Amino acid sequence: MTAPAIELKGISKSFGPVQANKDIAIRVMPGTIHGIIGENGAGKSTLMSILYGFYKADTGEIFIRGERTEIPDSQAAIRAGIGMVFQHFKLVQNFTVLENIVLGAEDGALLKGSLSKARTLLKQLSEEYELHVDPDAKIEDLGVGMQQRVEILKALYRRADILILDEPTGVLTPAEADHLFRILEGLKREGKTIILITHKLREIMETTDTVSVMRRGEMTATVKTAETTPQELAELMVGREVLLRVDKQAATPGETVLNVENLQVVDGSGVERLRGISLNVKRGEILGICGVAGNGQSELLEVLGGMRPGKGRVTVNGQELDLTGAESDARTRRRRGIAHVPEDRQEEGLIMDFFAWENVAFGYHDDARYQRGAMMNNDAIREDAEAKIAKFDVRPANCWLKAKNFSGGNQQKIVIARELERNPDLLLVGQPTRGVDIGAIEFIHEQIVALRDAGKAVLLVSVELDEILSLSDRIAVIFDGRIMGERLPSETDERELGLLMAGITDTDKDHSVDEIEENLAHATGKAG
Amino acid sequence: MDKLPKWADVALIPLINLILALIVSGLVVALIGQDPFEALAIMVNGAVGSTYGWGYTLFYATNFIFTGLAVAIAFHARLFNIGGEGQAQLGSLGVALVCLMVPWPHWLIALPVAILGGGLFGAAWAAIPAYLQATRGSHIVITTIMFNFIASALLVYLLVSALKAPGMAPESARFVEGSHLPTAREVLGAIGIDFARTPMNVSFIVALLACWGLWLLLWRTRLGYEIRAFGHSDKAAVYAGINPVRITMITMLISGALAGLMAINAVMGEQERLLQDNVLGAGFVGIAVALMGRSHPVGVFIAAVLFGALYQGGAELEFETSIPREMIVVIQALVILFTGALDGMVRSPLEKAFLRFRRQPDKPGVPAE
Amino acid sequence: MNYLDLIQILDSSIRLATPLLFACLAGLFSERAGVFDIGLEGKILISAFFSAAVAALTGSVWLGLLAGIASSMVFSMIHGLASITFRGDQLISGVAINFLAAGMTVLIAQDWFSQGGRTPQLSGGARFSPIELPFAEALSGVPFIGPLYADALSGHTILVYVGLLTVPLTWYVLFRTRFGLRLRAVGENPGAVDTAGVNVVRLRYAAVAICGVLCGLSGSFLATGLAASFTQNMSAGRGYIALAALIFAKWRPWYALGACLLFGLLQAISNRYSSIDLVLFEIPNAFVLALPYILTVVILAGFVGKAVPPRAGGQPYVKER
Amino acid sequence: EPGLIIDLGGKFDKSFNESAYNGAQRWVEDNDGADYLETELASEAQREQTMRRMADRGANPVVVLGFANGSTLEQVAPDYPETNFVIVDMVVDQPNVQSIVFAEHQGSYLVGMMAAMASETGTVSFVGGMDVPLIRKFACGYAQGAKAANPDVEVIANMTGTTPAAWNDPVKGGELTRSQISQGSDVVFAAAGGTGVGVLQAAADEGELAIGVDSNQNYLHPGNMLTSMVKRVDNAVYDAFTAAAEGELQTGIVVKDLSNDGVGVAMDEFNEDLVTEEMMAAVEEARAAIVSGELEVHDYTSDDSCPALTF
Ligand SMILES: Nc1ncnc2c1ncn2[C@@H]1O[C@H](COP(=O)(O)OP(=O)(O)OP(=O)(O)O)[C@@H](O)[C@H]1O
Ligand SMILES: Nc1ncnc2c1ncn2[C@@H]1O[C@H](COP(=O)(O)OP(=O)(O)OP(=O)(O)O)[C@@H](O)[C@H]1O
Ligand SMILES: [Mg+2]
Ligand SMILES: [Mg+2]
Repeated sequence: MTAPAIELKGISKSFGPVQANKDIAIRVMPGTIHGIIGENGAGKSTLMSILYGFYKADTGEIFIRGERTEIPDSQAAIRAGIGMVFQHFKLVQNFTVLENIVLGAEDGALLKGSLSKARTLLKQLSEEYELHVDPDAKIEDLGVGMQQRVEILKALYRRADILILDEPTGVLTPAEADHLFRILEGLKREGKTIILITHKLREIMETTDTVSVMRRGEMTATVKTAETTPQELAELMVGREVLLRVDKQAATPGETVLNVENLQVVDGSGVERLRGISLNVKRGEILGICGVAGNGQSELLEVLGGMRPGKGRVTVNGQELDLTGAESDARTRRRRGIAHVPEDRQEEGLIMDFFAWENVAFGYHDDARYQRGAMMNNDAIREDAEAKIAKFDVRPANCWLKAKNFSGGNQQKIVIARELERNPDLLLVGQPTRGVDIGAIEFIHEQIVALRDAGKAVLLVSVELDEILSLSDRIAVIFDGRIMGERLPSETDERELGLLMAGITDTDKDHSVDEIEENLAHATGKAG
Repeated sequence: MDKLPKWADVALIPLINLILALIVSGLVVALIGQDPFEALAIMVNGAVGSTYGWGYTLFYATNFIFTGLAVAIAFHARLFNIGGEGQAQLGSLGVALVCLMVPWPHWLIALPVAILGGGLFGAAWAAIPAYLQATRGSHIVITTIMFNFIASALLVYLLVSALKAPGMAPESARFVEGSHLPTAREVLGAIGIDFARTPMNVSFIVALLACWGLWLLLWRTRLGYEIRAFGHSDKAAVYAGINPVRITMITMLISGALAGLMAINAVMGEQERLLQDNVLGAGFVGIAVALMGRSHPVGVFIAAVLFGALYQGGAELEFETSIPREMIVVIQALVILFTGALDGMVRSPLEKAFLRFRRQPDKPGVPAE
Repeated sequence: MNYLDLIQILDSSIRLATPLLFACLAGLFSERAGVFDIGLEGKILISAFFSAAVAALTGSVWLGLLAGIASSMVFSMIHGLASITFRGDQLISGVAINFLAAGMTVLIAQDWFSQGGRTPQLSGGARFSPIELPFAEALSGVPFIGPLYADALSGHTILVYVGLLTVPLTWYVLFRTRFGLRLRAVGENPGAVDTAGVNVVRLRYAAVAICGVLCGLSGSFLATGLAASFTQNMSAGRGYIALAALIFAKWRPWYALGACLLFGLLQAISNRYSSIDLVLFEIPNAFVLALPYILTVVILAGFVGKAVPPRAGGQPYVKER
Repeated sequence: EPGLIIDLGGKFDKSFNESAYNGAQRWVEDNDGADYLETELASEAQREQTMRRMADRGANPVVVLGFANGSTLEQVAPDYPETNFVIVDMVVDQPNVQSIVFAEHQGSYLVGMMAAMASETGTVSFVGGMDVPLIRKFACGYAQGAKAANPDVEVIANMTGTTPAAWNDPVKGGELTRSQISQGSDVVFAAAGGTGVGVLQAAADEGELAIGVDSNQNYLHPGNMLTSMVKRVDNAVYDAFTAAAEGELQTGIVVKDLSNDGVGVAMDEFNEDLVTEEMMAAVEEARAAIVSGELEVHDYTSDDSCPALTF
């Protein structure tokens, strides 16, 4: 029997009080694709970073091709033939592709030789694996798909025969993802070993040979992909039976609450993020916006929430919003009945170093209820906070705990409680269940649907197609700052939405990946 | 869970840092062939051993409270105002103009106007760096450093031209009698307490009020809430409808004004005329004070008194021994180094120790849901 | 102002620009590697002191130079310890270093020499002597070019020429060598360098060490080339002007040379003329002296092109929160 | 127990403060066992604390150096009626203050003559410290003397700055000197406190002559030091200490000039090769004329103008 390409034994790792990995064991056979699946925060990235020498494990042993290997730093991992494409790319933005590839793998103290040698090798590699990139382009001018190729080339250039990819498809369209998987198949045929991290069941089922499941820092199971089902994996992931659909009544839309006409946004560095968006949301309706991350959906929420200026015409309940002037801030939006659950609760929705009660007033701190003369009425805020914490079942129910000391799901409950309890006319929600466990997901979904049923308008942004499909009453697909089309959830499927997400509107025809790639490259070229 | 209990964060760590700084200072004293314990005794005695010592200690402390609060409030908005020196210089110009322009009948009338003058001028000097930081992202540390130099050039220019009093020295005319602030000796003398002749004056009370006012502002008003929120996360601030430009400007204006207020103590209270170099590094001491005081007004007050004692004790040290006054600068540098820059050296082992200590009693490290 | 005056001013500018240039390039290495350094001033000062002190004690300026560099390196390592190893605030560490230098120099000077915080006057072998460039004598008769070469360019001490040569050297190291590539990368994205298998900490320490050497040269030139002894606080804000020049130069070596020469020129002019009489009004000397600072603020304000510092500058590299 | 407050620049400035320090040291030697209090000023704003501290400690008289103490002493002296103060270079009109002023213009006149006679280029120069009337007084006397010895001589004068920092900026002093030398000067007179060290150094580096000030600085660069315009601050301090010890300190204004050897020209083994018989004779003659009142050197501070030099 051949030795496993990788074997980990008893790996544990803590970050301060958080134990990210607990006594983990795993074996991966050479020439296979091994999937690792688990919820957000399960410890997948941590485990792989340990294998790549980025973090140091507290305890445990690593065996590479049967030999016990110390991996104190990434240098050692590279020497052992391991390459890793991180979830957040590790590229130097203002260097060229070539410079990024030779960085750390130069031969000789002078650059000239290394660069020309790399150029030839790069040409070979890119032809061999269909990984075309312009070696002289600056990273900051490339789209994410291209950047990912650079990362893969970086690993191949270092002659990695064990390749780790951490959530490589999070930023890709379904078609791009398919292209990536074909590349991985090719690499596998060459005899390389691949570890693929994801939390998407479909990808696991389609591409891997074996799969390990992680939950809360522990490895709960390793199975052959052919011998399992998505349902089983899902249960292993969350530790109990899961419900994959949301229960809800059909919508009964009323008059229009939000109307957006030709909305445009240019960001700080002059890039057009929204190129003229028009849409509307009615009372008693949830409009879902889906798209690959980075196509303008975040900016859409931010403009509507008053966090950045824009151009165009937006009305709420028939009254126009000020998009650029003195009134284009989040404070004014709240007064106009718009509540906003931001995409990033830790960076935006909460002040992590504030107490829970302080966070309950966040954004509404100028509310008359919270004032006492020129001072703030902290007692009133605390009273309100306690009520909300009780109603939304935030645990622990302690308003003197700092936000950072709550778990992700409970942090999200605090934000949801604050925003929903304002009884807004329009609710903007971004990624409501990112990093939240299934139990909390159900609760949060119920709350959103309840708000809709109370006759309010909801604009939902999510990168999870499942969430969009199950929660929305209407779906708009965004690509490169434009709305590609609207569909009813009952009349569409993932394939059609995926093509729209890649900017292809004639969804009836067949489309090759190259075509999609070209379309995307064209779009990013314009954006850059 | 916070990694450290609050008391360790606000008291234990600064204390360990301070002790480290003092140990190294003692080594320096020993290295130049003096007895560190004797030096310490002289300093302590000189600083707090008499009403004379206390007077000077609190006089210096008053300066440091103002500059320390200035740095502290900026820290709350995550702004590093290293321009206290220049803002205080401009404040001194404001105070001097107030005291020179009007024949004040009584200090009680002069003081509020001088506070306004010093505050406004100090704030004005912070305004441009603040504006550039807020709207153009120019690093406030660099711009405020530059403004320190520009302030000092401006003062030199004015003191050899428009404001120069007759005579050779580059200084302004004496302020009018009516702008003289009562000293501690005069105030306490009136109620029959004998206090040495020192420049400590009613500005000390103003400084205490400033501490209290700043505490109120930061933790009891909407503005303070917004400043703190902005300091923790500017993205979140925008989400909450807090205007970053506005908060940056307001915070820096308050910060500059506080630094400028130092002049009512130093210029109006002691020198009673405008000198070219009247801040004497207090703007920089403010950094050490704010760091040690963990940017809390009470902490700033305690740290300022400590530094006041250090300055007064250091002056005595120079009288009594051959240790030059620069010893104070060394101690100050070490305090900044240990409390500010080398904080992690103490903090991370301590965090680990607390973590281990907490893990032991069987319960898991993280609260269950 | 005639041509001869101009030559004299240029001569003086080059001399005055040299300490700025060393310090500016020092800052360039450090900041390109992502370690901000407002402690240039302190390192210049400590090196000025140890250069002068050791030169005075041994009579050898070369030993003085070594001592100056060594002392500046020690301070660099303190900065490295604080900002790289213990991940402290780089700005605060810089402030502390400036104070430490201001205090320690006088303290030690007083202990060693008892001359009120200065060193004895240096003479003979304890100072750098001027070097005549080849053909200076022969060319001095040539109109226009002659005086420029013979009087302004020739006749400086060796460190001036070392300083000028450091500029192309810096450029070459940064943009043509492996070390330079890694150094620039670590200032932009240390995570990329780390995962590429290069030790971030060691790289940053190397940059900080180079910064120490160059600051050492700056201080040494100040005390043994420009002046002939150490006096209290003799760096007189040069570290900050160098920082200003660095921003002015947008972290690029050739531009740094230009910026330092410009600021040297401003100093030379303000030395020479107590005020500048423009027919309509008079520019006070104080303004000329403050001009480098004012120009830097203007640059920072983005009126003359934007100065974008290295992206990871000022932040410690933290892997685990 | 007398007290001495050394001014900014420090007691080893090789010039003004050092002269005072030497006077105090001489007094200690001559009255063996006697002691005095001494402190050095660290900054402009601490004058008052230092002065008061000295008086509180019981020093009597308290000697302060330099005109910059004027306005502070004006405030402090009345608070300590039992203490006598002595101020050098400035007149403070208080009953318990002795004000010592020097006739610097007279001494400068003599070194000006020597400079003009030693010059081969016909250009001599002057580097002052802080631009104040006191220093212009030096420059003006110097120019008058130079013109007297050689009516065609050109005199270049520069000041280091306008603030007290100008007393302690050797680098700038050196740069100014180089610039003057490039303009043809071959004798440079420095009246600039600590800055002068840089002036003398630069002159020596360029191989030209220099003239020191206050203390005898001839020893600094033998062969390049033409002479020094000594201002006997040491004698002033010595006399004040002695008089006070005997309880005879006179308050009011004391003028130290050529007639009572308050100012003069330094001659020693370091400059004897540079000074010609002819120079000696001319200087001696002028000296006699000034003392006798036959020759009057214009004092810049008397009317803020100078007949021989424009600033
Ligand atoms: N550098 C770090 N410092 C401190 N805590 C960390 C760090 N990285 C991860 N953690 C914590 O460790 C736990 C596991 O994180 P990890 O990134 O490994 O999860 P993951 O399974 O990759 O999640 P995701 O699907 O969101 O990528 C989380 O609770 C996270 O907050
Ligand atoms: N980066 C961090 N720094 C400090 N503490 C953290 C960090 N991340 C997580 N924690 C702590 O770890 C605990 C678990 O957090 P985590 O987000 O992993 O919970 P979870 O099990 O995923 O719960 P949920 O399903 O609600 O998200 C929390 O109590 C939190 O205090
Ligand atoms: Mg991950
Ligand atoms: Mg979680």
